[in-house]
Amino acid sequence: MNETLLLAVISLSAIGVISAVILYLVAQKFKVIEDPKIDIVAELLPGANCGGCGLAGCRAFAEEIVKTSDLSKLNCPVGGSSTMNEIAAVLGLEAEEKDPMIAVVRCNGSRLNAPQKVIFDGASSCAFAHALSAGESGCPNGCLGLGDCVVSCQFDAIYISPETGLPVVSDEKCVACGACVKACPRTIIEMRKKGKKDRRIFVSCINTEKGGPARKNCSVACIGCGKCVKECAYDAITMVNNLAYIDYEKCKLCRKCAPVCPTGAIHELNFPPRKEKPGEPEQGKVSEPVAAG
Amino acid sequence: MEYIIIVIAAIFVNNIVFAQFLGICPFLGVSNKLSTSVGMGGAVVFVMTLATIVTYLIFQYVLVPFGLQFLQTISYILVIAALVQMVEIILKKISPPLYQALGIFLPLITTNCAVLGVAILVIQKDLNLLQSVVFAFANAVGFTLALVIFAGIREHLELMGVPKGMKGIPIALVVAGLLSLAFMGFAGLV
Amino acid sequence: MAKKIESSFRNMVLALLSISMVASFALGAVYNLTKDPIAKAQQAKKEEAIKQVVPAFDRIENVSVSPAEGGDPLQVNKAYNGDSLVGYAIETYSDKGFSGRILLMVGFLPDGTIFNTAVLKHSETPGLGDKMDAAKSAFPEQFRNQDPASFTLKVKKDGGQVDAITAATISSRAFCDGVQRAYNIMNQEGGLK
Amino acid sequence: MKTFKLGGVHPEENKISAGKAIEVLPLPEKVYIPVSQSLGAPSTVVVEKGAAIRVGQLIAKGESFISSNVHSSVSGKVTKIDDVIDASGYKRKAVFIDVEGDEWEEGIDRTRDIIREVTMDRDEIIKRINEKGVVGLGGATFPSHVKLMVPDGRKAEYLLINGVECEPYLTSDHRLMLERGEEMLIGVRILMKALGVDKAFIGIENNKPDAIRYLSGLSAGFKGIEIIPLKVKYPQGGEKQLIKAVVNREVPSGKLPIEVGCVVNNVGTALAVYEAVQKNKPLVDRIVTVTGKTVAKPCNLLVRIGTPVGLLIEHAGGLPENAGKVISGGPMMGKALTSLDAPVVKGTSGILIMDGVEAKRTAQQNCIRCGRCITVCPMGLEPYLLAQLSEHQLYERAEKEKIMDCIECGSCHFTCPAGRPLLDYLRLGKNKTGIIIRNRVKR
Amino acid sequence: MSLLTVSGSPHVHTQQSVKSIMYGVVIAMIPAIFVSVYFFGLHAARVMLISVLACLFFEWVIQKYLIKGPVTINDGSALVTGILLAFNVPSNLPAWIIVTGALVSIGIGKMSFGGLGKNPFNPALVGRVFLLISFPVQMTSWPLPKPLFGPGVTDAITGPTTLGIFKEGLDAGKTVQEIMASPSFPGYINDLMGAQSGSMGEISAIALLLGAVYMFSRKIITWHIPVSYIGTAVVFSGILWLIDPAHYIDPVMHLLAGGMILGVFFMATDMVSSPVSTKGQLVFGAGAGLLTILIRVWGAYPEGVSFAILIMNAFTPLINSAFKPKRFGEVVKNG
Amino acid sequence: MNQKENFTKGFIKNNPVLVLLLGMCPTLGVTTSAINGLGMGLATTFVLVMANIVISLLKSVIPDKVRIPAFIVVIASFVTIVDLVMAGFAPALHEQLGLFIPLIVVNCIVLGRAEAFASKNDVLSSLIDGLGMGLGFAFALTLLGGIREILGSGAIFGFKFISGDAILVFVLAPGAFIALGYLIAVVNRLRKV
Ligand SMILES: Cc1cc2nc3c(=O)[nH]c(=O)nc-3n(C[C@H](O)[C@H](O)[C@H](O)COP(=O)(O)O)c2cc1C
Ligand SMILES: Cc1cc2nc3c(=O)[nH]c(=O)nc-3n(C[C@H](O)[C@H](O)[C@H](O)COP(=O)(O)O)c2cc1C
Ligand SMILES: Cc1cc2nc3c(=O)[nH]c(=O)nc-3n(C[C@H](O)[C@H](O)[C@H](O)COP(=O)(O)O)c2cc1C
Ligand SMILES: Cc1cc2nc3c(=O)[nH]c(=O)nc-3n(C[C@H](O)[C@H](O)[C@H](O)CO)c2cc1C
Ligand code: SF4
Ligand code: SF4
Ligand code: SF4
Ligand code: SF4
Ligand code: FES
Repeated sequence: MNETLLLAVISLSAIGVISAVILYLVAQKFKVIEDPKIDIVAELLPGANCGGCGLAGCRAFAEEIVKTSDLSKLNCPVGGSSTMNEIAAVLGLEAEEKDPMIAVVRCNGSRLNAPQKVIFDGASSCAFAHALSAGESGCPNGCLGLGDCVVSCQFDAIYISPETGLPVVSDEKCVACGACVKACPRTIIEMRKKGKKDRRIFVSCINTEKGGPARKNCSVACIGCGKCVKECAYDAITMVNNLAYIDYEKCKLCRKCAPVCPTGAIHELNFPPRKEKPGEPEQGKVSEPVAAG
Repeated sequence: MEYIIIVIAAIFVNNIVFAQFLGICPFLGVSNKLSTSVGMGGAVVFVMTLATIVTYLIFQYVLVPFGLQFLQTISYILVIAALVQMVEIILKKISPPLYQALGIFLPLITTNCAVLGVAILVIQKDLNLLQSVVFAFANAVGFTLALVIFAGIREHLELMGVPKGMKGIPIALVVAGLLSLAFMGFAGLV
Repeated sequence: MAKKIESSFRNMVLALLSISMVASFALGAVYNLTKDPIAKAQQAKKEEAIKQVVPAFDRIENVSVSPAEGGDPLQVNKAYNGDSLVGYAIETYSDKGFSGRILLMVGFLPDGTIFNTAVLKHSETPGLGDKMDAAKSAFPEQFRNQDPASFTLKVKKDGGQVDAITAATISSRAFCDGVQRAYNIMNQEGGLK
Repeated sequence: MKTFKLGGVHPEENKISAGKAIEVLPLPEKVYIPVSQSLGAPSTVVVEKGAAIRVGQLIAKGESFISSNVHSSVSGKVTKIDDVIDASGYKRKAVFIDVEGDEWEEGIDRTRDIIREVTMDRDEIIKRINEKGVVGLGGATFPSHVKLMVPDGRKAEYLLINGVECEPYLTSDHRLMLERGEEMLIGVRILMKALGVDKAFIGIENNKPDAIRYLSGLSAGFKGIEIIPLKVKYPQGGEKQLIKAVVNREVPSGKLPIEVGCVVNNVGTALAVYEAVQKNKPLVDRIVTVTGKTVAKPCNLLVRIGTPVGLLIEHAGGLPENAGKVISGGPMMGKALTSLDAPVVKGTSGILIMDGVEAKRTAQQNCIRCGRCITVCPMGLEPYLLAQLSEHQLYERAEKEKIMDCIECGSCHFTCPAGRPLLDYLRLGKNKTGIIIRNRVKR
Repeated sequence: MSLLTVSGSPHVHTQQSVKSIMYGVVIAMIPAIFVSVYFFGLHAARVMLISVLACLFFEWVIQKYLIKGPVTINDGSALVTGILLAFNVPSNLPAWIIVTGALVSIGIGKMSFGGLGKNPFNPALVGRVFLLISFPVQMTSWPLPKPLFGPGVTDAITGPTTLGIFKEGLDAGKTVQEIMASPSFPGYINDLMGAQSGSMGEISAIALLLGAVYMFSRKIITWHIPVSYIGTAVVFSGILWLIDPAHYIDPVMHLLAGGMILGVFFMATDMVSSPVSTKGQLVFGAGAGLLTILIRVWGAYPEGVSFAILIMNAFTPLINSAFKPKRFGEVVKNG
Repeated sequence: MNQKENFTKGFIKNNPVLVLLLGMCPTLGVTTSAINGLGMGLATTFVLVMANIVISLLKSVIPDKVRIPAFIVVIASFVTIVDLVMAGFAPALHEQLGLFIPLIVVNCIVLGRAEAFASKNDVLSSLIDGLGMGLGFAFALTLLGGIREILGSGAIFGFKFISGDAILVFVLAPGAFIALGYLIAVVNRLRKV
């Protein structure tokens, strides 16, 4: 064996062993007790310490994830989704199987249905407009159309329809994170069960005013007449504060309530077209603009 | 004077990030927030100086005498990795606040090519021990300066809202490019 | 998957030790294999440069000379064809470049005229200073067959006779500086003879 | 000439109605009196539908510490107690009264005889002010009796009377000082007594030289009251700015004027105090300026609370054809109305009508960070930054940058060359930050 | 009756708008434009025209087809950038290089960040420095000035700028006095009036000052940046000059030669890329002044204004967060 | 597992440079020309493939706790081998790439793949994964090098197609950042559609 080889082997081994031993001793001496889960998660991570996740290295990532128990905001680009799934398994964070939900916009006060009464001029923020005045249509509960919900959505799943000025939720993109629900100052958006074949039926109005004033501002408002409540065979509809509400847990999607509503406030989504009796108001037409949401 | 030149050259003229392209990953990764970037900078200053001293000694007193310069890379990376981990462990124990401020950035530094790069550069440039220390320290300061400026601009852009297509890394790289362009003004200072 | 080895202290040291040993062994082996090619490559590069800057030769004599005015010693390669000295190839440098040291090889005929020059190493800016390389511009051409005794090795701006590379006066100056240093050494060495 | 140092702007003054004497607006046929007319807790209605009612009769009682009584401003019959659409288009509870005659409650002295002697003691004064529903008429409608109860450990040194009227267009305080000056000064004397101070300053901007001259003459007969002319600069009427201008003290961030030994009251409040204390008259009417470049007959009107705004405009020559905006208050701080049915309330100082062109705000562009908003901010804030933070919902940072110090004067938006709706965002941010702070305090 | 508008307060607004500010700057540049055309003839007009048109064109294209937002080329900011870019280059620059510069200024320097108001760096300077580094030869061959109707040399002859003469002379070991005594040296008066080689817009200090006075009078710019910039530069260069007048240029020459006046009044004052608070502006100016002299005296470049401003642009966000305006009620003084 | 996917994922969907944004230093530092980019890319590919193979082989005999140091040693060995071999047999390229060869050690991609993939998969998959990732890296570097060379030197793979000067900035540091910035912006846009 030649000399260089021998020296190389000896030196490097020495460096390696000495570092290892020192490290081991130091680690023993300066031991700090931590959540053992951090170690487990850190094990699962690639250990590349690249900072790709936006945090200061893999360990920081592990600490953060153990601390917040929130997988939605953290991602390791090196490890990819497989690693993330393993972490989820370790932490027991896997979402238990739930009925898929989706955001639903409960206002149909488009320019056509709820004509403009004043002009709003200012910061384009629903929250501000809500604090300032009842809004352009005069309905104190209606959608303001300035898109706070759109801005809040991380998934581009919601946009303002140029025709109606109302938000539309995309069936495919919405992940039911609920950001828009929080963002809307008027609590117009509700998280509802996605329904079989994406079929949903709901009252597209949250105005609690009495019938008269409600109707004055918007032709498709719920006027609290109670016809739908009587019609529903499953007790799915309740009437509180002049406003009907369909409980999606009880609703059997029978579609009986929609035709009886005198204003057309009840919306059906993704149902096959009804065989309409001629002459009856075309519910489908009215609901067209928010067809996706 | 000699040391002043080393310092100015390392911080401004040949800034480690803008001119030498070392440590770009953490530069892009941990520059979202001003506070983080300061912490990272502090950690880099500490580790880079320490690592350069240790590797320098190993090179001059182990590798050179035995004619083993080809083991430079492998021994350096081992030593740096061990060193960083050691510092981290010790810091965690003896000064939790300091660990919170600097320590969490330490793992990121192991695989930061700036540290290894500087350790190799001092050998390539044939510096003596003191010069090496000054060089490493100044480079780390240069790194911190770059990081802090950059974090400032990125925080600012965050509020401004850049066009969709440029959001994130693309605009960060363009800013880095423009910064590097501006820093070329220091050319010839030394 | 095979069962993982337990992380006991002994196992850890053993594993690291054996990996280090294998690795260093492998590296040592590769180093031994590439040592010669690397040395040869460097030698070849130098010889190539010497060949470029002096007329045909068959033997080189190499001395290291410290400049009288101080500074690092320079390598002087005396090229012989048979017994006759055909030229000096002097490895010279300049620290006046735009960034870092510039290494040049300057060849003189025995009478002191420059035969040719070559750049060994530089880190000047691509597109500007790197035009001192013969491959990139005709700048070095102007030094050929000039006798520094009568040809002032300074750029014209500084009152010399050298046309500087446009927008790279600094590099041009450094080039002149390096050539001048070589010339001085040659005189010194020639004087010794 | 005195003024405050930091920031400030000088919008076109447009005091069109300055020369118009106060007229009494004829009684309306109907009034809607919102039951909650002060900053603070809502008041409880104490009349019933169908009740016959007289002017000055209590209709809603303020029951918590910060709230105030509301009295009927007309005589007649309560037709209903229902929601009325207020200035912003939202519903507010109000008492609807059909006017019949002008019957006043017993014991109210309706003559203009001036009663100079102040006989009540401190506690009686405060009690009377509370009973008669006097609130600050400078804009914030803060219950005046609360202000007079100086908290323990603090001592009032100066009473500052705000006759600045720095808002462009508005002239109601100006006319009040000219026409009711002496009564107002007696009101000041009452307030001084209630506070136990012997020095009062009346700050008046020097674009009202006649008022300064008139009151200076009158004040010779009032010990301790001094008239301070001030350089014209908006928002000198803001209490912190006024204190800075007049006594050169700076109210610390987040603190009330009493911190530096000052209490600030509007001239209108002083008059209302005079009427309540000396004449036993509740706050049932106020002076309102109706103005605007296109208004046929700009005027200053004495109006009963609850009168629909539309009637005032009618009196001033009707709503101009091209009206684009109707504002309750001045152009800098006033509130745009959504409907002319909204009633005059205690805080209504003016009705300003703008035509379509004037009403349109300048188009919004990106902020060019010119820093003009910073230069003009009287509170030394960075409005551009606060607006951005608020837009990005970074309320913690906004709090650190002192968003809660903003007095909503609007100087920043007024001056922004890029037309940024800065105050819109600031209001939003203040609102949300306030909620965060309150939740924190609770916990 | 038309619909009423509702909005938050305030309901009135100043006359000043972004547009009026930008066109104000354009007006302020007119004297310098005339001077450059006077000394460099139609070439100067050509460069300015190309630069302005290219800037406007790129702004339009990018807004319309890449960002797909509103087109705002008439707000005047691209016009200012275009003129200032032209001001910062020699009058004989080939058209394609000018267009490249405009693309860099607008495309990289401004639009990548989202357009007016969002760019951290001064767009015209980004373009200028990009060109300087990319095309050092073309960017540093300055035609000699030739009064429009007067005698003079032809356009084709180029010569160094005043600062360039100093740099070369000093590098060659001459003293300042020797350099200033040479016949080709322009002298104070020519530097003031504009009869010197250099970038088109920077040659005449007097024309630029005229514009600056106009901007002050219209309150487009404030005194903070110019005063602290010039003050620092004068003090710093003055100290050096007092120490060794043979090797350091005097402060007045530093002011008159090169792009100091142009940079100080027209480029350091760009509000988008400079600090917002007055304190911050003072720091910004001081930093730029220091860097300018530093680069001029010891750097590779004879001129340091562009780099100094760009570097300080980079520090602007930090300055903004470090130097806050004085808050009302900040100092608690109960008196 | 689908080997084709193992291969292509690194190339396009998870391109280490353009999508994962790893290994930025060599990406920016060496790409003054297409050939340099290619050289660096291939050197990295070699290390990646070899390290993946070895680690995949050793995965069961390395205790968990010393896994990272062990991987580093393996990687560093291959890096040194590349360094030595290149110095011996491609000295010109070696000089161009300079410092960045030893720095392959700290390239996040290498360690990342070793840890995330090779330490959990069989040899063949690891090999293919390393090859895919490495070639993806090489592709990105060559692309960036090509763009910079075209814009900055008016040449491609050393073949000059315009005479005179090009836009010099692109071979300098700022150009590297700017070119990569826009390249990633374009890639982002392409990935969306
Ligand atoms: C980034 C950069 C790189 C430069 N590289 C060189 C160079 O390699 N060689 C050189 O002589 N000048 C270089 N210069 C230009 C010098 O700074 C200086 O301007 C020039 O040498 C003056 O030469 P001139 O008189 O020929 O125009 C460079 C400038 C910059 C900004
Ligand atoms: C920006 C601003 C401007 C103000 N302008 C005036 C004014 O001109 N006149 C006035 O009496 N009050 C004005 N105020 C209200 C005063 O700050 C203060 O609330 C009032 O004078 C207190 O008196 P009061 O309680 O009697 O209303 C203004 C407030 C703000 C925030
Ligand atoms: C919650 C609250 C409590 C207040 N408490 C007092 C107080 O105890 N004493 C006082 O003189 N003013 C008090 N004020 C009144 C303010 O100082 C100020 O006069 C009022 O908000 C109207 O000011 P403006 O018209 O300038 O907005 C209080 C105000 C608020 C909102
Ligand atoms: C006083 C002033 C100075 C300006 N200076 C510049 C300048 O130097 N360069 C430039 O591109 N734009 C300048 N502009 C125009 C504009 O602010 C600039 O294009 C923005 O940076 C674009 O966002 C200036 C504008 C003003 C009002
Ligand atoms: S914010 Fe969340 S819940 Fe709302 S639309 Fe977007 S994805 Fe769906
Ligand atoms: S749903 Fe709510 S948040 Fe969305 S636009 Fe309408 S009002 Fe705004
Ligand atoms: S005044 Fe307007 S443009 Fe100027 S800094 Fe303030 S918000 Fe920005
Ligand atoms: S509204 Fe607020 S932020 Fe704006 S100037 Fe007035 S106090 Fe300052
Ligand atoms: S390659 Fe990641 S820091 Fe250099």
